[in-house]
Amino acid sequence: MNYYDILFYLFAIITLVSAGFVVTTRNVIYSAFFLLFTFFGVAGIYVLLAADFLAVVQIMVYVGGILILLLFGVMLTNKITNVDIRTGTSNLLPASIAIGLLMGALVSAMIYTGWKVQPASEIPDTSIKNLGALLITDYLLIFELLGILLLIALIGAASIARRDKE
Amino acid sequence: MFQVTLQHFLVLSAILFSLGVYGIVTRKNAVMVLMGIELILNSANINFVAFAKYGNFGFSGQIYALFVIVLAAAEAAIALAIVLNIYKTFTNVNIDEIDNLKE
Amino acid sequence: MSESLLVNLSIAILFLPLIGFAIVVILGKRFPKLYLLEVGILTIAFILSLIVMFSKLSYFPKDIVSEFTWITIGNAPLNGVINIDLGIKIDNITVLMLFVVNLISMLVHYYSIEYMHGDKRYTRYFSYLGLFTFSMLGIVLTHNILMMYIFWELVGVSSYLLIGFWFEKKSASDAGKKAFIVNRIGDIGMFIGILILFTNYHTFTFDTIFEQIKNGVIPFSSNAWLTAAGILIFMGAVGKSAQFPLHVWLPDAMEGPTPVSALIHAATMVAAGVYLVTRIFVLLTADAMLVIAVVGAFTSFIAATIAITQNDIKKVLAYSTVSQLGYMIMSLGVGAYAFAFFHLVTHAFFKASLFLGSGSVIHAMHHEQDIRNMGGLKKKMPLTYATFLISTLAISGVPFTSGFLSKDGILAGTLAFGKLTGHWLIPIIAFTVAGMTAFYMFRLVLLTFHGEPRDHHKFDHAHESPKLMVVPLIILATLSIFIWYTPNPIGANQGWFLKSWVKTPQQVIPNETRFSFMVGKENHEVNVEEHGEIVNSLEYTETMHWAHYKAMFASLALAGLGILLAFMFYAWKKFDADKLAEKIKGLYNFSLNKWYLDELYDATAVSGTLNTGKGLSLFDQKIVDGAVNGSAWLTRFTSKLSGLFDTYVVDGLVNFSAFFSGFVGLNFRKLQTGKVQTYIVYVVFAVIILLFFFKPF
Amino acid sequence: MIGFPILSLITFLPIIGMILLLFIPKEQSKSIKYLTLAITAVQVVLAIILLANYNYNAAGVYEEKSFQFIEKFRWIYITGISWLGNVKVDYFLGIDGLSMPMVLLTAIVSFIATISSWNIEKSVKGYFALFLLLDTGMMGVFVALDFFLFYIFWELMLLPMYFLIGIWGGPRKEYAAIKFFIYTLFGSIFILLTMIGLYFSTTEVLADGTRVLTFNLLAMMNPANSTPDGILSIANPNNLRFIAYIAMFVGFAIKIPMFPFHTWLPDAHVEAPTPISVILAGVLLKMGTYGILRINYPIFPEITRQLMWWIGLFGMINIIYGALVALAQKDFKKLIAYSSVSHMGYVLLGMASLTTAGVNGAIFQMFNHGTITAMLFLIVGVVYDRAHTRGLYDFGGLATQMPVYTGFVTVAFFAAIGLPSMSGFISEALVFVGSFGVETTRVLAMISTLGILLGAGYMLWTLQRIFFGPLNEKWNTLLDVDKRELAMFIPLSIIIIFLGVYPSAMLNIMNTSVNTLVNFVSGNINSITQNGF
Amino acid sequence: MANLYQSLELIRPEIVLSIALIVLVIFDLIFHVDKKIIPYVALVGLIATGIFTLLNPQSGFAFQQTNLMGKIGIFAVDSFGNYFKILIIISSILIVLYSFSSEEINKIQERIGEYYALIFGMILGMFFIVSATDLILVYLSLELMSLSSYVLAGFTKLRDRNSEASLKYLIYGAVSSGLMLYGISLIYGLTGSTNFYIVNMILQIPNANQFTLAFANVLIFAGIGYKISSVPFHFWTPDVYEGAPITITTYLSVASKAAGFALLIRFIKTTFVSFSDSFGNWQVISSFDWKTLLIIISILTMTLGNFTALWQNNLKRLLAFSSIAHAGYLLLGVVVFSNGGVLAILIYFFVYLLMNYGAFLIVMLISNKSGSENIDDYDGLGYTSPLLAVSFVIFLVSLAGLPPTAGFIGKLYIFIALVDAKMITVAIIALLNTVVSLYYYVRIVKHMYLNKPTENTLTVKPNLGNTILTLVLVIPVLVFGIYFQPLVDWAKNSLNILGLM
Repeated sequence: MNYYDILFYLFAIITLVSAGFVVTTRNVIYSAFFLLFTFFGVAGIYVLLAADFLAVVQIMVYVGGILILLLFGVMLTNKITNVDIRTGTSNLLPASIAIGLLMGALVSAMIYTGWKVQPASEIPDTSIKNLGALLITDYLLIFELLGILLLIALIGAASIARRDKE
Repeated sequence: MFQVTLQHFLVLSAILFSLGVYGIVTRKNAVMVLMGIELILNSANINFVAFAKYGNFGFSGQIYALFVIVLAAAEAAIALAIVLNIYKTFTNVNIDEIDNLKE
Repeated sequence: MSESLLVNLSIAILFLPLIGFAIVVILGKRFPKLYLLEVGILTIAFILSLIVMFSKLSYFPKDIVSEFTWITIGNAPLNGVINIDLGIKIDNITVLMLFVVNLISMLVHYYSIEYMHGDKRYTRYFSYLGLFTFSMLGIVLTHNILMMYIFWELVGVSSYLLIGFWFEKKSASDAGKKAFIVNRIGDIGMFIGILILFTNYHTFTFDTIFEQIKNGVIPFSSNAWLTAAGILIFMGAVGKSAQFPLHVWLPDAMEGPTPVSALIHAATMVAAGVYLVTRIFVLLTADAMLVIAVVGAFTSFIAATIAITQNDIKKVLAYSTVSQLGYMIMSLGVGAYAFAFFHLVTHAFFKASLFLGSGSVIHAMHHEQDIRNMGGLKKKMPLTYATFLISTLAISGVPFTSGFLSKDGILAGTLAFGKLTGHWLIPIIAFTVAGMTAFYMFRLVLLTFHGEPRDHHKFDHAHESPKLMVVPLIILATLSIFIWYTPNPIGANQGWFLKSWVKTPQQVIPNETRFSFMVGKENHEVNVEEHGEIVNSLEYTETMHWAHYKAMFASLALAGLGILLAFMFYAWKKFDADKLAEKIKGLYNFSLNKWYLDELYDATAVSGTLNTGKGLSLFDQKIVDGAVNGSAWLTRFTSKLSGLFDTYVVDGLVNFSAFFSGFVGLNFRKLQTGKVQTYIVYVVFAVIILLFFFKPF
Repeated sequence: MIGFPILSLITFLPIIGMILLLFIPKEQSKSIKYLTLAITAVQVVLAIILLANYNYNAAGVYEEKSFQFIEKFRWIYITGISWLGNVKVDYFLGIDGLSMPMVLLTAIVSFIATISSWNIEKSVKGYFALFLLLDTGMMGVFVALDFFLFYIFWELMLLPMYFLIGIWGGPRKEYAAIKFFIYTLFGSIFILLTMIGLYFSTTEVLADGTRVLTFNLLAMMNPANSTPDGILSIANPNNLRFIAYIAMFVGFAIKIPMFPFHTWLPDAHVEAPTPISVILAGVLLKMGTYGILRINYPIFPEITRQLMWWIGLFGMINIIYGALVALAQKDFKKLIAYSSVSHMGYVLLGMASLTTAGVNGAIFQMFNHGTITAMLFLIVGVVYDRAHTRGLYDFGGLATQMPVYTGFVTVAFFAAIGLPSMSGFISEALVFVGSFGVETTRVLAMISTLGILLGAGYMLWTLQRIFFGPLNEKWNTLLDVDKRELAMFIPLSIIIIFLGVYPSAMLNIMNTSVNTLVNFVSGNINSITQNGF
Repeated sequence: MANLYQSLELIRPEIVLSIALIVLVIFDLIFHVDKKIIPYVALVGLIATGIFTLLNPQSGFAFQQTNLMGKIGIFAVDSFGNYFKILIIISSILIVLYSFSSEEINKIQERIGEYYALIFGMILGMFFIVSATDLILVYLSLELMSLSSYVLAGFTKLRDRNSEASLKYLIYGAVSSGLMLYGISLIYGLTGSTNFYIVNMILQIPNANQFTLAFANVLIFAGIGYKISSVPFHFWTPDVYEGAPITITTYLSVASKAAGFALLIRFIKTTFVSFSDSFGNWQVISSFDWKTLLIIISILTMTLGNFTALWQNNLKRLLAFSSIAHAGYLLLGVVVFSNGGVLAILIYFFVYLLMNYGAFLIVMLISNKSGSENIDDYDGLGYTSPLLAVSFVIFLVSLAGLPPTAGFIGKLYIFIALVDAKMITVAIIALLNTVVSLYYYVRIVKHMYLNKPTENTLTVKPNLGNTILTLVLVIPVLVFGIYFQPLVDWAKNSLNILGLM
């Protein structure tokens, strides 16, 4: 156990515990806040995996964007006066069985598979430059495609959420 | 065993993935279902990055994760719009009550 | 007169009635007088048949055959070329039959002009008679067994039409149907017999078949098949000639107009069976002949016992017909071929006379048929009475009548047969029946014509029939006198009928399958030659001589006894018939109810078939239509338990599978809950199942 | 021969008529009817022209050169796909002794059915359009010599039939129509599968020397064309050929209909309008047996020989079973329907014997049953039109009220029970002669003779129940047959009696082909010397 | 990036599409009062794209990357892809035409620009799906298409069911693509790449990680299976089809399914096939039993689709199940693993496009009038609206696969491929399914013709445009049923899938 390991476990526990609360707590607001911790935890994991830029993006996009969006969602779909925003559950038993099986299968697959592990040739200081280069070379097409995708998302979201002229 | 290896990351992502699916399946509130989806995407991202690092696949894994994050944002936007639309229509967002279309 | 002219004349005789039928049936509605055309045609046909008969008997000792190919098919190796020929064969018995059929048919036509007067389907009636005459002549003239079968069926149809002529009466249409169907039972046998012959000989022509048998070609190389062929073809005769067990249709057939009964159900059609057996006589084996003899004897006995108690004038005559037909068949079975044919001819005349006479009575009595309501009619209808009496004497076998001659020959034949083979039961039955015949025929005469009238109302209105009805009676009664057949009133053997016209043909079957007294050509020393043809063994001829007088006296004695008893019962009232009937009530009812045979058939064959049909129909609806596999059976079983058969097993496989599909669909449909989260649970399960199903280890 | 493509004309004339008909406004129902009548009449004329130019000595069956009035064009020809070889579908029509009687029958029955359709009042235009479409399908089946073409025509009939029963039928028409549809489709999927299997087993050598896979029926009959690795090739040691035979047989048997696949028939018949029952019984049922003779027999001769007894057995069951069930019916039309089951049994029995007499008899019986049953259904139609009931016990004494009608009924009934001098007798007799003639089916033939008896039983009983006895007062207003009905009955009666008296008129047409077929299937023609391409 | 110019040449249709999309958005802003011009702009864009697609080369790689295998592109242009792109363009053009007369779409005229923009988004996504040879590109283009279609499913917002369809589609789609993404990540972990060709190369070396590979495959198939709506990933289909506007339903049932199948075939062919012999039979890498999986899935798919359809009373829903069943038949073309199967799918898809579009066109025209798709609306329709009813019958018969319609030819080729592969049992099951399917297709026919017209019976007189549109669909259905040579020839020339032959 070195610091690396300890940090990993720390982030892992933050991620999983908060994720667990996200999917179990009955209060939607709590849930959203636990999701915040999960995102942070994942960002931490990214850092451990030498993906610094990604970690930043994770926090900026997820925490700064998506989470806020979700919170807006919560607010807009519940009456503000109702402090105790609770939600019910469904499919508990079949879901538990299914997810149990799935998790078992996945975890065992993860553990027993002989993944390709190669020592890193040389870890660069930062990934930004490399990522940037890749984005405009090999992944240029995908990059452009994502542009269109965001445009579509914009149009779509605006179109569907807009209040119609009555 | 406590020595962190690739498997540790993968197990983490596997559990996160499962929790995400669990959330999607069990939560009644549509927004919470969306949270579950985000968890799934995150777990896949962890995989990409972890594989890339340990397998020495270069930066492709991180690029993929980046793409997925962008996509997640777009999807969240659309999803929230649809949920709002549902709220307008049904005045609640309990997914299991929205079952007029069946059989 | 050349052969071809003879042939052409015969063909003309054959087709004239058909043409008449066609014209009358199509135009009869518009021209009600057309029946005269039919009568005229029959007169012409009769004259032609006289010409044909005389020229054939006088100038053409050989048989005349004329044929053409009707159907040619095939050259496949299994069958070779199949030629089906049509043709006619004119020999002595053909021309005799031509004469008989045409004569009686003509007389009946004339008779019917009065008898059927005022019927609403008057012309139709005559057209049917024409059709019948055509078919009957076809049977007589044909030279092959397929044509025989064809006309056989046509005769059946015309008989069907005529029996059911008054179809408004249910009993009449029932009787027609019964006649046709019962006949068909026999026909099936005949048809299979024909098939056996055709399969082996590849032809239907009698002569060719006999030729091949003579050359040693046996069906399927087995004598048993030969016997079977004989018996099966004989089954046709069983049906048409009303032999036991298929005789039940004939009494019912009396529902038809009485002239029809005279023509079809007494004189001609019913004799067709006998004619058929004479045609195939040469291929009958000893076993087949024995069967035929037994069937004939048994039939004559049953019919006689029944006739004793019947009260309907036509029923009595009908049963006497059955009984006499049994005689003829028996006679053929015992090998007395010539006498059988002789009896066929004589019987035709006197039985036609009897029926027409009864028709005359019925006509006079305003369609009263019950003899218990008659009596004393001889004063009112002297001519009818006279002809009726002559015919009764003939059927009873009183000397100087034709019936005596032919019947005596048959009795002698049975006696000889008994002596030669040891089958004594047959002569015993034959003689018993002779006595019974005399008894019941005189019972009929006495009750009808003698004594006091029992129904005065009807009696008062009775009168002698018009001339057109009486003249045929007289002609027929006249023909019941011996002189037309032989100069010798007590023995026909030397008469022209038997001596020069009708000869027993030589059998063609292998020796080992014959009766010992009907041996083959090679045993010359024991053969008797007549007219240069070998007919019977010496032994048989001698036995016949031995039997001749014995039979004559015995039959005379029995006939006398029968007549005497009849007088004692019904004329002099020495015995009371009703008291006797009361005493032996069981036997009496047994006889009166015709041995309960109709009831037996109804209970077994008829209802059996109908119920099978119903059962199968149910089966068809419920099961076949229900399910091929066991599921429907199972469902039926279980649902029967709960008494809900119909509710559950409704319509068959198709419905079952429709139900099944629907059921499956319904359950599939239930998966579609409308809840998206449930769908996702399914998906997760599906992923897991697929994963474990396709795990590569 | 004839200078114009007569087979195409006779086949597609109804479709042309249908298109013309669509341009007639639907109010002019008279012109629609007359147009249809004209089309079917022309079809009859064309059939007669065919007959007049027919060569009685040309065999057909398996060799192309002895087929007559051949029309052969390339229809689909696809090359260059290595995995399937080269594909070829021909537009290939031709007739021989097996199909000529059927073509005649189709033309005649269609014509009669058109007359019988005269009192259709509801959606006249649609009715006759579908009717003509159906006509094309039927004719096409009998003239097609390419399996693909055959199959298209085969299926083409389904939909018009569905509508004709479903729209113009009786009270349970929907059920009957869908049952007919599903049942026959179920049968034809087996035919389709076998067709594809045969397609992969047959190659044809073209003029330029290339071998192509083909749907040509005649090519399929020649063992030399069999591809060694084809799924149904003769060289194939597995029993797939056997299974394919059974499958295709079942497909055809449903159409016949053979026990136990017959249950669609009573429903379809009872619900169908009279002209459609006439078509159904008169022509459609023949397609099953025709298909077996045309396709099953020559393509799988060795299996046919193996299964003779079984085919005969089912023939026997059909005869007896159909007759017994008919006995129990209370509905006139249903009775006739079951009598069809019984009569088609003779066809099966005759075919099973594999003798010239038997097969001739079978084909002749197909023709005769077509005319006789057509007449029977017309008879039912006439009485149903007037009385609006078909219950056998509802009538009685109609003979007094409708004497002419009763006359025709008698003719038809006696023809149906195989009375000599009517055509049915000859064919039944030939069937029995053939089937009794061979060891295999002898016992079956003997048992089947019971059918003759039972046939007489139910027919005469029916005659009695409906026509004899005292007249039921309820029916004393019924009219006798009118001129139009006479126009249907008289030609049929004439055909029935003419062929009963002079059967050679029909037998000569088929004889040469039947001989060849029997020899071919029996294996007496071992090598086909020329492959005819 | 020396090959950038060359790559751009290869993606000309996609570029045109993107430009058209942007033009649409701009026009939408410019003509915000009267938007009548927008559909024509869309049409022009589609036609231009179609032309460029026709001009596409028959093979080529765009955006090649330097990899351990040398230069491998993530975007393949080949005749197979072009075939599907043409199909997509045709169906898109038809959808634009349908939208002219759809009452639902006419009610949202003010948002028509967005509507077409989203459709263009879908088209673009599908174009990329068809050509993509890299899993991450597959995933993202799938998402592009999905996001557009989520919105489109609920686009009209006229009724509750629109929103509901949209939500269900969204959640179901998001989960499915999430599963797929996770599967992709596993493939990435196993092979170090997401490129089909590289994955293929690595998979050819036997390795011990078959369980994980199977896991990844199943998860990826969940994503594809959801697009082609194969059992057990079909559950969204009926609900969304019923809820979505009918134009979108039609579009989803054909175009997005086409894209899904193109992806499935390309994915399997290039990733899991080691070589293909001279007869075009594929040798599948033994590491995963795709064959059994797909056989079972296809049988389940067609059976469930057909049997459930028996009970439907809503025409859109019925056609949804029918389209599920058709997915089952189409999968049969995949399971034979040969070029023959692909040929059958290509033929079938074109036929399917015609007949399914035809059927939906009629349903749309009827529902324009009645406002619902209930089967009872069709009672007696055959007497009041003969042209529509007759055309509908022809489409339904074709869907059932009876001659002489094109549907028969499609099925025939599927069965030919099956028999050629000696998969008789499967063929019989499929044929029996055909019989079952007939039942519910005929049920509609029954309602139109066998049920009497009542006072409620609609009289629908299609305008000239719709009449032409109907005929344009009916005539090929009949013509290809009788003369299918051109169709087969075209499909035959489109068999080329870029791969490691």
